[in-house]
Amino acid sequence: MAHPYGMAAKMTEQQSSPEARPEAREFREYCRRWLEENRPPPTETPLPQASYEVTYDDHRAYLCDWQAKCYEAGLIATDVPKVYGGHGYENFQSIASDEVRRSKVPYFLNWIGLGMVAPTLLIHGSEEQKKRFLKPIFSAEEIWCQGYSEPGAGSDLVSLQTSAVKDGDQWIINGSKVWTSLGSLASWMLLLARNDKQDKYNGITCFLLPIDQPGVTVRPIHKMTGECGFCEVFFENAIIADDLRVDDVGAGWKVAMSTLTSERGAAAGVGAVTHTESPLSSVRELIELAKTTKRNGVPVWDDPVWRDRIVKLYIRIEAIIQHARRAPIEALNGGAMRLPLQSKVVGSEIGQDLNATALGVLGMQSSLYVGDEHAVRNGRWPLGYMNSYTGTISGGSSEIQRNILGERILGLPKTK
Amino acid sequence: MAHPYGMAAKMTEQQSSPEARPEAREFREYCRRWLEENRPPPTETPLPQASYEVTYDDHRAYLCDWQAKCYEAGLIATDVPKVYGGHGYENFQSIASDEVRRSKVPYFLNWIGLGMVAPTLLIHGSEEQKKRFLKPIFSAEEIWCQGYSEPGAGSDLVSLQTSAVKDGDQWIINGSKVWTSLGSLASWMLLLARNDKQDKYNGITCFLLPIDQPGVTVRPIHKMTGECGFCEVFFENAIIADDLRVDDVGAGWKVAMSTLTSERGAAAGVGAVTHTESPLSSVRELIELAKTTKRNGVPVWDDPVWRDRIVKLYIRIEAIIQHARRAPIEALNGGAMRLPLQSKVVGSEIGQDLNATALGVLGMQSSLYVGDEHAVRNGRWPLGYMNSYTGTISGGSSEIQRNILGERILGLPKTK
Amino acid sequence: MAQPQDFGFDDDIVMLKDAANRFLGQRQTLVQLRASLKGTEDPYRGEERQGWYDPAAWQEMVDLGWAMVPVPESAGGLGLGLVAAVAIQEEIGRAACPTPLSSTLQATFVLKEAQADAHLAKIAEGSSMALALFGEDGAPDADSTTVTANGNKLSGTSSYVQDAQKVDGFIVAAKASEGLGLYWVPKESVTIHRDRIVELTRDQARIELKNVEAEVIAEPGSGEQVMARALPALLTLLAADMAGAAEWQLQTTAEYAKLRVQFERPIGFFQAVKHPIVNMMIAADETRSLVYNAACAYDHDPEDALRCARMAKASASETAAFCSNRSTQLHGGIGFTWESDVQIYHKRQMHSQFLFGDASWQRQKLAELL
Amino acid sequence: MAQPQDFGFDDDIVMLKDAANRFLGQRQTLVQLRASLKGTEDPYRGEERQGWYDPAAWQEMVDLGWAMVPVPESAGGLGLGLVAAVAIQEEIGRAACPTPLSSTLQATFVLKEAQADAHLAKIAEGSSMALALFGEDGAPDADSTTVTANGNKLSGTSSYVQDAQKVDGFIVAAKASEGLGLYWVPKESVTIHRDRIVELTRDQARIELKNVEAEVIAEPGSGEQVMARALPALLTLLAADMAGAAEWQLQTTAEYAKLRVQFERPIGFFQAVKHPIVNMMIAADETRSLVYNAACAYDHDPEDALRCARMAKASASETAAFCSNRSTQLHGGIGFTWESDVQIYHKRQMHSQFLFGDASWQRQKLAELL
Repeated sequence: MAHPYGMAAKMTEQQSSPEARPEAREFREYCRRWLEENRPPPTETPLPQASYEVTYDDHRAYLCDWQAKCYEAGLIATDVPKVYGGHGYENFQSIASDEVRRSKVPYFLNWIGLGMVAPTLLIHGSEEQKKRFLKPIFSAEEIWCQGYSEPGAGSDLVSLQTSAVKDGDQWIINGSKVWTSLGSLASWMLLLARNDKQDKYNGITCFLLPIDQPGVTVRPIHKMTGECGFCEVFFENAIIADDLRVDDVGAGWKVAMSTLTSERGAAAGVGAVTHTESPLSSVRELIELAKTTKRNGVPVWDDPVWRDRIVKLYIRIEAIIQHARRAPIEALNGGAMRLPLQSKVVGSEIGQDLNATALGVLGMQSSLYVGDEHAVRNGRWPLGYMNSYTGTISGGSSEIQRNILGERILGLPKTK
Repeated sequence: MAHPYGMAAKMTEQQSSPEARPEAREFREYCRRWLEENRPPPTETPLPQASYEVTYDDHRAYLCDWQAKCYEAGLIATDVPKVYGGHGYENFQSIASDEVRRSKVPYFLNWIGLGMVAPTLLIHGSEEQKKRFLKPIFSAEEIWCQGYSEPGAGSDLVSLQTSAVKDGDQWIINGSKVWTSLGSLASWMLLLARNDKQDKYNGITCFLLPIDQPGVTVRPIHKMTGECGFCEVFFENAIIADDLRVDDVGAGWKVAMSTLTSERGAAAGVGAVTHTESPLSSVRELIELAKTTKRNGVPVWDDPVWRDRIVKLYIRIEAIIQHARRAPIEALNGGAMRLPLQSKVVGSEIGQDLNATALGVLGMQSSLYVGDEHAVRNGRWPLGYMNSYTGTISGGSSEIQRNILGERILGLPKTK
Repeated sequence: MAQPQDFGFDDDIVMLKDAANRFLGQRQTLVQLRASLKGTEDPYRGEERQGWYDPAAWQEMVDLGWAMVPVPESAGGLGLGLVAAVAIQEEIGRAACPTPLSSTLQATFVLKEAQADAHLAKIAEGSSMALALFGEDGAPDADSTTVTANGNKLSGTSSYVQDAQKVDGFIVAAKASEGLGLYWVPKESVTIHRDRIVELTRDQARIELKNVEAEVIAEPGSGEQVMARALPALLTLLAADMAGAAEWQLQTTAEYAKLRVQFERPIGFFQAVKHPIVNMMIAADETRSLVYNAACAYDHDPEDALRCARMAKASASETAAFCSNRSTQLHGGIGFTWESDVQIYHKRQMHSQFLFGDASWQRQKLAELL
Repeated sequence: MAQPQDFGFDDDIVMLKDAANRFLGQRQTLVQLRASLKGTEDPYRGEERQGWYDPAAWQEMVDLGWAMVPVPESAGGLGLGLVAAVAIQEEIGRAACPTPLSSTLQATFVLKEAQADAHLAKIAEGSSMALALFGEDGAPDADSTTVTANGNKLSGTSSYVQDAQKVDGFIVAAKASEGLGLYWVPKESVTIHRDRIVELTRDQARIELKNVEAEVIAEPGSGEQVMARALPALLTLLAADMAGAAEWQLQTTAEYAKLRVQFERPIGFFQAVKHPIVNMMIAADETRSLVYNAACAYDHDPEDALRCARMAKASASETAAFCSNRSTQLHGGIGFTWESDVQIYHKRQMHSQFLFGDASWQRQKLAELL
């Protein structure tokens, strides 16, 4: 259950705006056309709502295939230098990602690789690491997961206990990780482990861990939805060669923070697209649902109390869309990070409210779940409601986010 | 701006219930009749909504008169032993107070005396103090105020700095108090002062301070309503004889807590009635307001969104009324203090919401204030809205109340 | 009409409530429920889920006399009324216990209002039954039914029937030309189409009736009135269940906040955790007080019963939504896992929230009474 | 229609906004306002309160060209549109400044939609005016007016007129047999009945017209359309004022939380204080983004202007209520005193909340567009 970075990406979705450069206009046109022409047929069983919920092998095969195609077409790693397997454009990635979201094609499975590992390697990786690992990330040949959270270290990440002990030119890893999205599909893990128990912040090192080895056991965890959306990973004398260490020994916390707090790097850097539903499309769907759901022959939309609640959401979602427009304007944004740092907590809470409201619109019909022939959109709304807690809990819970906002943006004293 | 103890009293208002004892039935009948026959004529300018908001001399004279009459009639100090000026009944006070509230006669001005000073003296006072001070409290011959809060010690009461230095058989007081309700009308103050700077909790002593002396200056503070509802009080070598000390030197914190946390003692003990509007009567008035306020010819009550909001309040207020019924039932109350300790935070927040909702019902009409000929009920709703912050801030803010509830009732770790 | 100040919770009922609490605590039904769910977790590829319950526990409940608690003495019951039934239902909710007793208690009050002593007697003897009232759109009115009656023959489909796989028979609302009637049909004469639902502690189904022979409980035309009189009891029972579940959510979250350490403190130290838990308590308590009041009103002041019951269910629905949300959020990742009981209560509360109408529905109907 | 990505906030407008911020900051109008309030505090026994403002500051604003900012060039103005006007109004709100400019900016957009160049020219030259639109019930529609027009003669009373004591004349909505018309009347020809209001930074009055000679701005029958086109601008200006005030409430409360020490910590350390302040920021930011969007839509995409403006005012009203409530609560007793500026903003926001319709009114009207 790593942070759904797609949320941040969703929040920055913008209205179509006139392109400044003609070559940008042309590139957008190209993306649009390519996506139209290459839209893949639907899967047999429907894909989950977001890429971090994928667990089945057939979905995996289908999505890897799709990602590889999009990479070949230049929609992924668009702005990455060619020497690392990228396409070498400048400022085209956001156009490509925009179009991917807009066209409602499937998302990209290797979102942790694209959203976190690649940006991390581009900043902190050695030349060899970049050349070895980036291309298979882009093409989805190698799926990545992330090993940050531990049973005792959720919100309080820095208290992680998984140990890394140097032994010649390799490291011995013991401990465990939890809430590992894609854990059962991944062959590599971006790992944080503790090399020094005495030094809380400077005793953590970042590694690239090969999962297919005897010392690593992956156990899927079922979510409340019943899906197995994430895993526990246990290390018993797992081994990592020292050249798979990222940056210096003890630099792990710095490495992790530079990815976690860099919106650009993490969310949009090389084209991670984890959702193809936007908040705006969701609220439009909700309005449609209220107009078509009838009780005693009367549409729920005609009930002013429900309508008021839905319109409240509609307004807040429009505000988020306008945030994205306002954020780059220095004179209006109240500081560079003020709006971006709000996006996760606001987006995830509105998303939860939106799904809860949909259940209210459905009334008793909301009880019908995936697989029920009478379920509205095969149980999409109760499923979405339950999965919405991923957004408010993981990747820094709403509580932690509010601490960060109060402290970093408003300068209030640190709670801890 | 001391704690409006009336709130707690309001919360315990109960539906008429069959009296167990015939003499109780008879006493209730007597109270009801007496109040009907002796209802005083209205004042020239209307009384404020609650007794802790009284500041004018004509109101003072009128209310002292009224309290004296009620005391004579046995509605005050009903259960207090005759030797201390009481009427010597048993368990009749709650009946008398019930009837006072029900009959919508004026409240009692000397509410701090009745609600706090008298209970404190009955528990902690010397025999002489009881005989000297109780009767004039009951009869309103001497008005009391309370000196607990200081500019630097609001929520954090124990950090109070006003000093008390022993000098022979008297004490010299220096410092200041703030948010002193009735400060400009009172002749006595129940004072907490620090006799020992080293010992935070055991360095505080409780005194009975005569206000009319050169060392005491009282300065009224205007509230946001414009009323001067409370005062600052400054001590410059003010003098208190040692026999006006309550309980032991250093026992002040203990004394204060025993009154502050004893619901029975503080709220209902000797018949403090600070409001004659109950939440139930307020919400009924709000419903009536919504039914009679029209916009474009349509009553606001016919707007389902407003109706829903009002009915929400109606339900919560009914819950509070039922709390009072449930609280004494051991098998259902979840512990003796669980419901009583909720009453202040819940009551004051619902009261605030109720007043805010009334402003919404009034729309632009809510702008019209006291003295405007078109103002609904002479500005009662905006006045009530603003004064509602007394309830959520003073006497332990809602934030402090939630700490107390979490720690004392649910056993959560102490925040401080 | 004068109501007892203690809500009618006399010593006998308090003892009954304590006994129910102990019994349900000891049975640990959820442990058994989990065994039955093994392999069914995945909503796309898991095995079919059944409406599991513990038949032995149900038999014990019958032996303990719980089913006959609100059955009138004239029909061989204890005649203890809604206050007593609510005492049991609150404990069932607290235990999130899958049991036909929930539906059977509801059915009892419908039968009681219909003065259907013969069927009440069956309940007193251990028979179970559920209500089949709603049409496909799930509107919370008995007259949303799309089942039709032709003489004693019923045809059509009744939707959102609770505990359908657990009970021996159904009380079906059906429309005849004279108006709404209520009927009893045995399990055997209907086809049960199990719904695939989110909730794990109840089962739900559409029951299909094809010209089925039925026994009349309320004559066509009298069904509306019977249901109107029974509705306060149904709402109150449901609200009691939700109040019990909310108390579990509160206590469990508070306990977790004392144990779970982050930033070198039990998380309950932090006001961002402490204050929401206090708000859960405030919400749960409001609901409980309104539930006891509603039960007492039904037993002692029927004129006021509907007003009180709508308040209880409105409050219960708000409380259920809030406590479910906060219990999951404050448990962090753990509460979001299948393994945690937090999700079981969350789903039960989501389900109960909408049964017989959600909070805003109740408030809308309540407004008509003010 | 294509909207500029930067909301139309070009460098000139950004400079204008900065200049307004500095100017209003230096004037410290609230210090002067307080002097005018001396002795009027007590609502029962205080002296009469007047609609004070600083005429010198107003003259300076005129000299700086603020009044002519949105006046079309054809009428001698700068023709900068709503985005620029909103930039100024947001700063007025942040300063809670009593000034006839607020009403005059509103009037400008009504005149602009009526193409009343002669009156616009007066504004460009420094004349001030206010809108007189509403009937006694304060329904937020121009056709709630109870003033009637008989030819060029107006009779009746217009309620809830803002800044009435500060302006030189009024734009009055009046009903003639052909429909709604808009008229200009000079201050001298009406009787101003000052309302006693809660708000301290505005004055409000009923203006009484007795067969008053008026100049036609929009012919009878065309008034509805003019008002419909102007409404998005009026809502957006108001929302901008509220966004500015909310930002003040946010910053002031955050600063207080850093300085005020309780329990040996600045209170901003405690999440019970920190998190609500963050929620104030979240609310204030949503409103601001919607305000800029609404202003830009009015200038560049009039078809969408009403939808955007209703969103802005709905959000502003919610934000104003929330930030006012939290700013007073988190300031503890201090924010509740007359001496604190917190109460001045609280009252200004309460007042703005309901002007031209509150949040739920806006949402109701917005729903019709979805």
